Amino acid sequence: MPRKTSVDAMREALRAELLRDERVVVIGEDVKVGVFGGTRWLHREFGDERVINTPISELAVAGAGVGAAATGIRPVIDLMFGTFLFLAFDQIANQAGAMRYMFGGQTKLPLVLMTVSGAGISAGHHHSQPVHPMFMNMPLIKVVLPSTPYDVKGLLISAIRDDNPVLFLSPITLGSQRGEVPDDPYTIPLGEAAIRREGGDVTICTAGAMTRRCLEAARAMAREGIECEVIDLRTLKPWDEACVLRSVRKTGRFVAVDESFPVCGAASEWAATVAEKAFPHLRAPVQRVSNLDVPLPYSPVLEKAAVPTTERILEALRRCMQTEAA
Amino acid sequence: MPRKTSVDAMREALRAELLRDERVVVIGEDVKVGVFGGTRWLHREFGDERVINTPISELAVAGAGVGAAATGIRPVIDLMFGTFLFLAFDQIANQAGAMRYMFGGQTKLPLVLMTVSGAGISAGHHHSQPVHPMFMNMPLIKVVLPSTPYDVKGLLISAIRDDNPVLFLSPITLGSQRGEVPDDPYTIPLGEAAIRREGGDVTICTAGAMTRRCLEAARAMAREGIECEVIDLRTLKPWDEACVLRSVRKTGRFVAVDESFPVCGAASEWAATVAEKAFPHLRAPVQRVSNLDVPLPYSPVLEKAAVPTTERILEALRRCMQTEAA
Amino acid sequence: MSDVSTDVALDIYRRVLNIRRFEEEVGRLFTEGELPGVVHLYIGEEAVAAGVCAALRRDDYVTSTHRGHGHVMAKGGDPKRMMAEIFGKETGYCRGKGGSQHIADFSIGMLGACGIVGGGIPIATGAGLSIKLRKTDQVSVCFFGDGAANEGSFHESLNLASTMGLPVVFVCEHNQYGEFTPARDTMNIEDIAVRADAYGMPGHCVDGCDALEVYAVASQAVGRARDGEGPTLIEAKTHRRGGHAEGEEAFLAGQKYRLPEEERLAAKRDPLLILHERILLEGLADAHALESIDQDSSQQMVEAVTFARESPWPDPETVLEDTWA
Amino acid sequence: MSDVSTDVALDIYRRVLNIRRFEEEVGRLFTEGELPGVVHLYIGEEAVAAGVCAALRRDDYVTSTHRGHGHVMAKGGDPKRMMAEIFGKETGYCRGKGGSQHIADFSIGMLGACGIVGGGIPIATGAGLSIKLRKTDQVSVCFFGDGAANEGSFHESLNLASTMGLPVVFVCEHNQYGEFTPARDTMNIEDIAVRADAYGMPGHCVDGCDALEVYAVASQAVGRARDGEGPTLIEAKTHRRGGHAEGEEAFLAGQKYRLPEEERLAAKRDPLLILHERILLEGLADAHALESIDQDSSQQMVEAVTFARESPWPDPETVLEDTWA
Ligand SMILES: Cc1ncc(C[n+]2csc(CCOP(=O)(O)OP(=O)(O)O)c2C)c(N)n1
Ligand SMILES: Cc1ncc(C[n+]2csc(CCOP(=O)(O)OP(=O)(O)O)c2C)c(N)n1
Ligand SMILES: [Mg+2]
Ligand SMILES: [Mg+2]
Repeated sequence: MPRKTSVDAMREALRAELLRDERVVVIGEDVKVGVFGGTRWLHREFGDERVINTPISELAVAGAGVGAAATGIRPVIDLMFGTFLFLAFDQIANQAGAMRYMFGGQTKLPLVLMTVSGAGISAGHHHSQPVHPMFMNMPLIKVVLPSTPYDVKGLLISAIRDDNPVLFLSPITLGSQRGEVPDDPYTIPLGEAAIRREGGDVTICTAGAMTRRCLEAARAMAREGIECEVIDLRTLKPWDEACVLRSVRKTGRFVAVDESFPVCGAASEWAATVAEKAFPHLRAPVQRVSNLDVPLPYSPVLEKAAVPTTERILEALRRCMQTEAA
Repeated sequence: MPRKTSVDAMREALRAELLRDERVVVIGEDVKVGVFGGTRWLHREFGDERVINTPISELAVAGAGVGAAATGIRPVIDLMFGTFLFLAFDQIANQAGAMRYMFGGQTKLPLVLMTVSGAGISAGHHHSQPVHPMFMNMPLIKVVLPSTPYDVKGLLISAIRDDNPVLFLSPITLGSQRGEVPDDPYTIPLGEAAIRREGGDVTICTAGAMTRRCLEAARAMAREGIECEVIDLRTLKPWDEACVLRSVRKTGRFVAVDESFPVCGAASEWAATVAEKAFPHLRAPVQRVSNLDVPLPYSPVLEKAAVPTTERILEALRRCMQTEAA
Repeated sequence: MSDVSTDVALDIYRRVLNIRRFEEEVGRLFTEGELPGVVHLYIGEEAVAAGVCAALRRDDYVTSTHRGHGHVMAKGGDPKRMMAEIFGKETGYCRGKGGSQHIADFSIGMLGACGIVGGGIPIATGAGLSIKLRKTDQVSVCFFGDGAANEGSFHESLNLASTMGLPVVFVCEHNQYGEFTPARDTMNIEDIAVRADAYGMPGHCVDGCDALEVYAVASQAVGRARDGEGPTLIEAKTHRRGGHAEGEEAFLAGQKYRLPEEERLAAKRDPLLILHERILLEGLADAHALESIDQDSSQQMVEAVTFARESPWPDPETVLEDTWA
Repeated sequence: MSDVSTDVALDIYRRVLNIRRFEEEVGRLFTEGELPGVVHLYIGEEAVAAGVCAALRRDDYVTSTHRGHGHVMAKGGDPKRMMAEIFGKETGYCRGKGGSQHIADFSIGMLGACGIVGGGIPIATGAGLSIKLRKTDQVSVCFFGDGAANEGSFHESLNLASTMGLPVVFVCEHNQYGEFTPARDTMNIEDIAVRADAYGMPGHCVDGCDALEVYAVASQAVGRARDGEGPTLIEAKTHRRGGHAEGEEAFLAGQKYRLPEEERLAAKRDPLLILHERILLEGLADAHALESIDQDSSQQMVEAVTFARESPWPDPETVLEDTWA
């Protein structure tokens, strides 16, 4: 299979859907140039009416997406960085997520909001915050966070074909990573996890950029004779609870690793669910590894320390292996 | 002690701090009339420069609060309903919470943002959403959710005297409830829970309007011979983990009850923490009771079903009592 | 003299009356404690919704506000289903999930009332974008208040609509107040229409108490939009006859926030009286015709109340319906 | 002829040069791969920050943007600490926590650069409110771009400042672009200054490449603010000499987004050349004086680089410092 970057995968997904369905349009600040590349030069093929540059007006752009989605268009909106979603927060939480329900099912809302997500390029707090837990907390919005170029393509196509609002987050460090990506369009169902490594001793649940780091940690543990099962959720909401619980029933141990702030973060959600629903199988306390509870610092030394490191993941795994239930 | 409403308690707290510190100002839409009463008529005593009506411009008002707080003022900003914070989200997450850290400690940010919170008056989704988990997820913002008039006064005074951004949420159904409130100013430390009922069989962790409902459930359980310990956190961030863990070590059972959306909600945070840090003491799976994962419906029958009911709390308690660890 | 036909005049009159009679019922029911939640009445502003919507087709879109009953009614909504929604009943427009501040009727292009001030403005803009992309000749109309004109969403949306040349008509209902605060305290300008200049779009002030005036200005703006000439901002000066929300006396505790002369002026500028008078004066119809419209309308509203009252509550289980599409 | 004194002219010249020489170093260091993150240079726009800040006192406030080095420099910031911050070093203004887009120096009233477009506008407004409440005669200045003028924060803040009569000067640096999109595609107006009318405040266009012109207009607006006469909007027409961000060629892949004639015009309207010429022409100083300022400035910047380069990285443990106050 051809090896492509994640950005290529995204562009292929967008191109495929722009070709397939004339209701699909790509909207955002500088989508023609495509700062992260996913939308780059698509307007040359599809024209200015299908690939639309906007003013810097996140609230109106997201809200226009809501209005367009409610009236027959399938907008894919690129808002660049995760934190810029904060400017559009009202239209996402109060309108996009709520509209169908609030109006008693009168409409569908096929809307995709895309941004990059997370830290890793010394961009400073305003360009590095993880935002997914806040959106996972909103009713009726799907949240996707892929970890490979292959998944970017398959999940983005699914997101565009979905009739619900979907937040599609790409790890900022994923862009230039290469992987196998078929030329033809394909879909990956939203809500289906991928087991990236099988193992019987401890379950690691993660997603996005942390997947790679967890696999590193798993390899290190394997050298000590401990086999980790690494689950990459891919979709954060709805999430593949069944896959995770199945694994924990097998391993009896659970570590949640997520690049988001710790309080009410994704790792807390996963850990709480396991503790609630797989308790009889747990042989050790669940463990969480998240960002430190501070804004994202700029300096590479500090930035590295603020997000989950392989060392912190290893420590959690070791804590988990040491403890036996009382 | 005089019995006062929660709204009276809030007004007393504001009045006390306006008197005590001339840097304190109250700002917001219609704070003079005071839609919920907490700020009502304070401008008659303190004038238009200390109690300031604003245009309907949440982002600029919150941001002006940030700018004023960074330059010697201690603004208390009333944004009315929790969801209106979504319009100010950027200034809260990107600026208020981050400024001190991002600038290497160069400034303090003594800013209070107040709104009502939660459902219960058939106000529909835009006026009923619980918002605290999203703010708990933000680094370096304190979040307060009182459950009694006494606590409203003591916690609000503490919030105003605190040098950090504090989100002060009042349960919408608390306003007209009466309780004992001393006339003189007093403080309740932010981050200190209150044990509302002692019991040795199961720990219930909750806050805000749910406290009352948990006490109801606890009374019902007592009739069946089961003693619940009901912990009212009062401050959601930083929260009194020690108090909760102490209780769970005693009871071995844990139920988290919170009026917020379930995924990445407060109940998940509490349950995950207990499962992580008190695991050896747990004799049954942790249980969570949260809102259903849907927007807040308007019709009283539906609204009632969307938030934690006493029945759902009782079911969780019973599940918790039945199961023995495997 | 206006140049509308009798048909149009009576059509507008019917819309004004439908709103008035509907809102009177709602006000009464609220006072009598029969409604959950809170309601914001449109009485005094009927000429705006009626005049604008009379210039629209059924397949045109409108977005609305917290004060939305009038827009639904004027766009041709069903008083029964709206009343049932306000009661919180299963037969309501939104199956009881929306309530007064969240009524929508997609079948007539009514994309929703909105509890968030300014929240509907981007949505109307998006409907305009959708029209442009789908290449139809529909028009999208956005109703919002003077208070909403200070929200960021106003600014961003009008600029977006203007640069994209979208078929949107922005209708600012300038009733002088946002809740209890007069507009003079929240903006340093007299006419909100001047803000159109900031976006390079035409802006018009119109007497929002005169439905025929509103209709004339709206028809022009709607025509422009339909012809692909882009958006217009219309500012309709009007008056809220009642309070911001029903029941506000409870916490106002006798305190007045409006000057008596303002209230007198509002009473004099009643859009129903003005229209009634103009129709007679211009000989567009006689008193009898108007009276029979009133009887019709009143009758409909009584039926709507009965329908709502007798409708069943939603089954609590439906709380989990209408989720994922 | 301008009516500034030699002292003022040289002061402004020094500010312009400090920015230019600082940014040249930053550009070079970035290209050589010595800097983490991304940098947005202020070259070509120096006249705006220099002209405005020369009209300010040390205790006046400014807020800034993602393109903030020039504002720090012009307000009298320390090139050493700014350079160290851009390097991500412990000795930087923010102990390495902020970086290029988050530099602040509260000791000179510099309340922060900002990675969020438009994010500084409400903050400057709040500083203005603070001044009014504390009853000092300080002034708050807000720098932002043409792109930022389409954000809701712009609208809400200018309206707020105007209705409250706050001592704020809003300075829009109209460099014709937001990233790679020309302003003509994102607004339907020529002059952003007209937006002042929407808020009932004075608005002025000024040649943002001529530091003395900027100084004149800014002095007037600052004077108004200081005298309690409220806010002003100044639009300074200027040009970005380089790209939006350093290193953008990598993804532009040879694609030009600016017209060649625009680039030629920008080169001709170099604020350093213009100021140099005017000072000589008006006899405010001789070439020798200007040259010695340049030597001084260049020397300082070289020292700043050395300082930054030799400074220690932050101890990773400091990641948990500067949290709760
Ligand atoms: C974002 C937001 N802020 C504040 C409110 C509270 N609120 C409800 S109606 C209203 C006044 C709106 O004034 P205007 O836009 O003039 O509409 P009117 O009520 O006069 O029709 C306010 C402040 C709200 N619902 N939403
Ligand atoms: C809220 C937000 N949206 C988008 C961006 C991405 N972005 C960074 S700079 C920029 C262009 C800003 O243009 P302008 O305000 O004119 O400033 P200039 O770069 O021209 O100085 C954009 C869109 C951002 N940083 N913040
Ligand atoms: Mg109004
Ligand atoms: Mg620009």
